[in-house]
Amino acid sequence: MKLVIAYINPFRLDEIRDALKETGVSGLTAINAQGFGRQSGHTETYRGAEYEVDMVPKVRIEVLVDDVLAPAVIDTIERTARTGSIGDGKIAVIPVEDVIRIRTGERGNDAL
Amino acid sequence: MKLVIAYINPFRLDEIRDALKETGVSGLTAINAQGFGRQSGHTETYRGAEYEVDMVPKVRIEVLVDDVLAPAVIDTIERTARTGSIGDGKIAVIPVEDVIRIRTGERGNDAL
Amino acid sequence: MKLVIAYINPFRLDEIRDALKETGVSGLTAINAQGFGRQSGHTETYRGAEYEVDMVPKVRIEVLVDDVLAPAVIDTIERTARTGSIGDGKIAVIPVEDVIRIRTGERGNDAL
Amino acid sequence: MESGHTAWLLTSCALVLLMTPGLAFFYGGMVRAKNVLGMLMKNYVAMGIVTILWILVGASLAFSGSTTIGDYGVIGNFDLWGLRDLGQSNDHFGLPYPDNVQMMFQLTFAIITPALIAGAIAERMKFTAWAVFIGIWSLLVYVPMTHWVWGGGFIASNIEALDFAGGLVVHINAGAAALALIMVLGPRIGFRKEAIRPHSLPLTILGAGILWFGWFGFNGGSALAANAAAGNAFLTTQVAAATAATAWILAEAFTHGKPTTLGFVSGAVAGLVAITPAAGFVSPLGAMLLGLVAGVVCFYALRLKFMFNFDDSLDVVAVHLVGGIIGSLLLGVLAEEAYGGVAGSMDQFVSQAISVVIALVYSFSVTFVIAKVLDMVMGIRVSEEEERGGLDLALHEEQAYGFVE
Amino acid sequence: MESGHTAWLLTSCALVLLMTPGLAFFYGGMVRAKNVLGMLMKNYVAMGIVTILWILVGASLAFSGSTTIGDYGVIGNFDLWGLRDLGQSNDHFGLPYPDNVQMMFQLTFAIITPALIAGAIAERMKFTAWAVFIGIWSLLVYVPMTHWVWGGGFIASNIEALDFAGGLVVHINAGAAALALIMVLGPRIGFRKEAIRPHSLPLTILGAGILWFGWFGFNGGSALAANAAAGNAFLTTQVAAATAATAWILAEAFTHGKPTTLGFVSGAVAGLVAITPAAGFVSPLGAMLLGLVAGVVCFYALRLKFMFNFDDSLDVVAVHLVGGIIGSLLLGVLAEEAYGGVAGSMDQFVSQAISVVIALVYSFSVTFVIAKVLDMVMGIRVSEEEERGGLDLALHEEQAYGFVE
Amino acid sequence: MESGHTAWLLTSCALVLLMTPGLAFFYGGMVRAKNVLGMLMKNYVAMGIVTILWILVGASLAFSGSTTIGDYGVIGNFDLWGLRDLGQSNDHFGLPYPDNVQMMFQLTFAIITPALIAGAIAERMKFTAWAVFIGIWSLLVYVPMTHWVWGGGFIASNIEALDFAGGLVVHINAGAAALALIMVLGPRIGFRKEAIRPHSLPLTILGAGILWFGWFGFNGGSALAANAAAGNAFLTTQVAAATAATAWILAEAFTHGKPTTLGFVSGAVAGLVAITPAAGFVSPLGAMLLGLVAGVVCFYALRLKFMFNFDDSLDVVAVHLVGGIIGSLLLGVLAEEAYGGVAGSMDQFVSQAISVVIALVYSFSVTFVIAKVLDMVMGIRVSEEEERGGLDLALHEEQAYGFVE
Ligand SMILES: Nc1ncnc2c1ncn2[C@@H]1O[C@H](COP(=O)(O)OP(=O)(O)O)[C@@H](O)[C@H]1O
Ligand SMILES: Nc1ncnc2c1ncn2[C@@H]1O[C@H](COP(=O)(O)OP(=O)(O)O)[C@@H](O)[C@H]1O
Ligand SMILES: Nc1ncnc2c1ncn2[C@@H]1O[C@H](COP(=O)(O)OP(=O)(O)O)[C@@H](O)[C@H]1O
Repeated sequence: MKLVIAYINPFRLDEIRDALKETGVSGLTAINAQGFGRQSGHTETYRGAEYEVDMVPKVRIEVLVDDVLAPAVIDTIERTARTGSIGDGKIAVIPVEDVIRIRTGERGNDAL
Repeated sequence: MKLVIAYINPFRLDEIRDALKETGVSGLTAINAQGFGRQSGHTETYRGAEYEVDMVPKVRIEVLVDDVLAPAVIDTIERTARTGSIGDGKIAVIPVEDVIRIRTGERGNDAL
Repeated sequence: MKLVIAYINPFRLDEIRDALKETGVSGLTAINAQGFGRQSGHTETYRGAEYEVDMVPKVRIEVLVDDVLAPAVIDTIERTARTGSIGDGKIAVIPVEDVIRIRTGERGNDAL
Repeated sequence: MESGHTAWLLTSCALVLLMTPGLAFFYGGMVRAKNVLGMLMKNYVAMGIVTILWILVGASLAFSGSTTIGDYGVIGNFDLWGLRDLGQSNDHFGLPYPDNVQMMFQLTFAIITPALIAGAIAERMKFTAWAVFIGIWSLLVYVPMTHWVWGGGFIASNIEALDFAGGLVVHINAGAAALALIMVLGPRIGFRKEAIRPHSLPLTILGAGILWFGWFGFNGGSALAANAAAGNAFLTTQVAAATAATAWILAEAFTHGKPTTLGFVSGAVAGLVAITPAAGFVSPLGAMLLGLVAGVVCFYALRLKFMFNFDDSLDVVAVHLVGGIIGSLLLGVLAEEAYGGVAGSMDQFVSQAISVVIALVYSFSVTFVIAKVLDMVMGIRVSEEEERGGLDLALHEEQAYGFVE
Repeated sequence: MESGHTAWLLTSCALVLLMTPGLAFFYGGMVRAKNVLGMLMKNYVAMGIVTILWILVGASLAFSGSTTIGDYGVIGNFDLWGLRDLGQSNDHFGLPYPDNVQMMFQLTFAIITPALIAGAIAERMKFTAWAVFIGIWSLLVYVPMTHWVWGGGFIASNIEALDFAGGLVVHINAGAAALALIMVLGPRIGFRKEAIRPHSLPLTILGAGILWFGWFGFNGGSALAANAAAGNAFLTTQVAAATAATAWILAEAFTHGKPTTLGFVSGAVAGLVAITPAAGFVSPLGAMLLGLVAGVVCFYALRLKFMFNFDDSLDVVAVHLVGGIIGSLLLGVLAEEAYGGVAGSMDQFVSQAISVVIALVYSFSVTFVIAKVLDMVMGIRVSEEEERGGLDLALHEEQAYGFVE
Repeated sequence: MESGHTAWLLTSCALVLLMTPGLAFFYGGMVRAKNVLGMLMKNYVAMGIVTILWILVGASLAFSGSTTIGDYGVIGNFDLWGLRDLGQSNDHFGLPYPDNVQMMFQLTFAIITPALIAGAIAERMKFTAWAVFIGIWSLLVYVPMTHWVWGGGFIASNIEALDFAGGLVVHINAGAAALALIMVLGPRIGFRKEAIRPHSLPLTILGAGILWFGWFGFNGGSALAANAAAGNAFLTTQVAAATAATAWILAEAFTHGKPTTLGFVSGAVAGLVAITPAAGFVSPLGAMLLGLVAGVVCFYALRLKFMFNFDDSLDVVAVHLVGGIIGSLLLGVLAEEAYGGVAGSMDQFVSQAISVVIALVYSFSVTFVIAKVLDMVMGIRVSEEEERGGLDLALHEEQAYGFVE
């Protein structure tokens, strides 16, 4: 099993979630985040004091998937998150040793 | 060492944390999250426009543990998070290569 | 590649980000979190009802790096996050199987 | 009629009306984020339902004149229904401003009183049940009480108790009703077990500021003129709030070690409650004493709910019932003739005590019956799942705060 | 002059001024967090720009007397520019309070009217374009309309339409302008596709509370005296708001299953809008009927924007244009002589209908031209990237809410 | 006495009292989330402590009559302690409304003045030290200053300086005190190094709206009657705020490229400050000029703190001290006889300048001594750890915003 993490633009969340649902993903978890990267930040000005803010609002989603579905999930995120401009974000794939569904105690792929 | 991630119902947080403390866990980190899964979402209505909101507020906790304690941690979360209804959430176990305690520079199990 | 996670004191974020930038890190993602650990919590009092709150506000940062840069990243976080008092936080290193840059579809080290 | 008195009473109407939104935020900040809209709504809806009922029949029943049983004025009649025959004069009330202004002024009191009760039933009562409840309660409890005290009824005429701006009618009334209602409703899941913390104290503190502001209309307007009596009501109101707020945080500091912002504003409200029946009858120094007592006693009264295990969620009993009793009783002693024409005396104190008991018993018992009947008929409490998930989604299909972006 | 009338009008000035911040929060809570400052600013800036223009020339053009074309009063002159020659008396207006108070009172109306339009163009209009727009709009649309209705112009004198506190001048005017402006501006990215949810309903509900409060100055002050007419305006205002709010949530409950807090406050505003032209002319029971109609009709009017695909983001058309029309028309029927001296009649209804059409057509067409020209000259819409990232950062280099700590 | 004047002054009392909560939110939004309650509390507590002291002795010392040294009125006496002998008449002040209303009105000024200082010491001062500080400061700095300017003392009688609503007494006084206090307190950890950003600009903008609203009581009420002078004060107040706000964002746009919402409301407050001493003496056009100067100069004055390295956290010096000086001086030139009976002249300008120097020097030096002594006796600053963790938890054991649910 894999944990697929993606840092995405907040306004793509709905579309990505819908696409993932179609891909066969059973769930995901999303978190508000602040990203720093190539995408240039912005200036904020408060009473004449200018601050360079390098952090951009992002959403971090994470999806637990079995090994078979993983490539499709990555592919789906890639396609639906892409706008073509800097800041589209990244996907990381992390090995997962076990997954447990709390409600039933099922383990491994059954828990997904 | 393992990183145990769990997506739980917000109202179970206090109890789970207390139970984990008793299990011998030295710490954990919690984050507000929005989960999508089998648990049905809800409808929101704003001035006659109805939105199906699939995301449910969840808390995501993560616990770094040594290999020995890991099963007990999983077990504790499973027991205390379970209410028996859909949406109780999931636990994922991820391999950790190293842990460092920032304050002392200790590494590995000593850092926990 | 590695995913380096660090739980840090919120007020160190700016400095750590700047230091990581100098170390050659291409990006990072930060999230507001609540940490429980050795650092004692605090008492909150609302209309005479006292609550022991064990959770302390933390920031959780995560950095995707290639294997070569990883030790430098860990070292940089360790140095800049350290104040010497309890609660400085922890760093965890997690194996990453793949990274994809959404914008270009690049994979692996190229995606960083 | 004089335009100056009219101007001041119009202003007071607006000020008191604003107190209900103020109260909504005072309460709304103290609940969890999943229940804040539910709480705001339980307050705001009083501005809807009570207004309609008041215009249709409430005002008439309270103020059309007194139907007596024996020598005791009990209730008005329907002569003024719909305010059809109110006219543009001051013939009905004989006050130095038009009758319709007085009806409006009284309406704002009729609105906020049931809204006060909402603090007790936070985070678990159904909205529909609440809406029905306040409608019935307005007519069966609020309107008679107002009649007895301000509409020519027996508390004013026979018992000769004083109530400047609503110690009996508003605060004891709402506080006793709150107690009855929570006995039927039961405590929240997690009461006394979990930490149920305010989700936004700034909202609460804002609400308190608005309440404090509006209270000048509440007490100052109750002088029913723009004159020195109103000026004195301003001073006593301000002094009582200030002293009670300060006393409360001192009591906190002695007990827990720290003065809290929630404590400060809670103390202020306790002081405002306690001075309400007395504002026109006591001196500024008398108000200081009253505020001091209210601040300290209400602070300790918070513990009652934990001792007796009733989940008076936002402390309506400790603040409004206890504060209202303090003000109504002490007024019997602290009144000075130079201010409101009445001197404190044993007699006055006894009158006050009797009126307190009547208000408390009437409100408590009738409310209890209403609540029981409603609970049987339609159920007054949300399901456990709805309570866990929050009232905002369950009852209103809304979320207070957006997630992303 | 009488100090009581002066006192009440001064108070009304302050109350109406406060409505613009109230409106800012009513609107601000409904947009996404990335656009809240942009929305607040579009309201607040009206307090800056309109004030300056009003003092310099607007007040004079509206109220210096009527330049006629044929028998029709069309516009004032520059005699009162800078309010230089206003003096300290009431010679100019002949009202029972000083002329400068009347100019201030009218200024507060001049401010909030363009601010109302801001709800329609939420989350996508340039700030600079908006600032220029409201300046021009004030002088070319608001000032003439005011002159026609309240400054001796032809709508009052020739058509003899009634407008107690701004059904034509404020609400239909702003609502029609909103419609024209969004036709030029186009819908937000994601309109009808994405869920664009309010980021903070408590802010919206707070804003509504402030609006409700301030509206007593708006309608009550429009009696131009502290008297029974003002008292009646208070009652009708309160009743209409209460009834419309209640009617709206009932309509919601029938349609969607749940009453919402946003619905309650939206209904209240709809009721307040509808009673505005009528407040001094109808009875409390008349106001109840008016509120009922406004609550239900405005609720269903929300659908128009989805049917006709114009992104009236915060429903300025459904609430202000539709509500204003309802009030202006029904007033022709519901007016009772005992209240404002005019009885409802077919004649009056026709006058009302004509005035509604004139206000609507004038405001819509002139606004459309202004918007088109501005769009050609400077562009009125932000870039797609700015819209995605939010107006707060793009236009103001600010973020509403801080990230860490 | 006239009920109309009384009505207006009662209203003004309520309006000015509301300014302190308004100020609390104006400031509270600008600090980090971990310190917002600490900031709100530092403002609200002034409503507690200052009220008590004012009633007991402050009002008497300021207004009981003038104890002279040579020809110079220096301070009152204790004759009016506890307001025991104030009565219900207007004998003491001879104003067209009761004396107790005037005492209440003055109290609201006494409250907000120390509260203004709180902006300078944000995020690092102990609550206990602050509470003691404002008590002492009220009696040793505020009360004498009031006496000199409004209580028959030497600034009014001998220097013949004008101060309509508190340029000297309130703004220069608070601004100079702020400067002294931060010299003792030192800068926040991270000042000039880290980005210390506002945690909630909507709160700040809300607070500004409330301040603007309340200021009509502040300046309008200072006409001490409901008349054309009050009307003019309304107009000048509105114009100055509007012009300064607009000027500020234009200055911003020229300097940084973007107009900000914080800039708009800061400019509005600067304009309100500057017009305060002048509101009754200048014409609306004069006020426009004054607002223009205030908006631009205060904007550039923000830089002083970075140049001289004093952490005036929320710019009390740049807005209140600088704005107060601008208004007090320009008033000497811009006053027109037709408005307040005094024409601008070189003489008047010199009087104004002298009074400014006296107010500044007195407030600065006495405050500095108070702060130094307090720092030695009890320490006025929190520990580094408390500052890092936030004042809300450290001083009040509270958190402003809840975490989960
Ligand atoms: N090395 C990294 N580790 C963790 N997160 C990263 C890393 N690099 C980028 N990110 C996340 O991805 C987002 C987009 O990255 P950025 O470099 O701006 O654009 P792009 O991915 O298109 O090159 C960042 O805002 C951040 O949240
Ligand atoms: N595949 C997944 N990847 C990541 N998070 C998931 C996944 N499936 C579920 N979750 C998280 O677990 C929560 C509960 O899942 P859900 O399917 O609703 O119930 P259950 O786990 O009881 O079957 C979700 O709200 C989401 O936060
Ligand atoms: N076992 C753990 N798993 C996950 N997070 C942890 C763990 N232990 C500590 N943390 C995080 O690190 C933070 C600091 O830990 P703490 O024990 O208080 O101090 P220190 O790391 O200096 O010993 C905690 O607040 C929490 O966020």
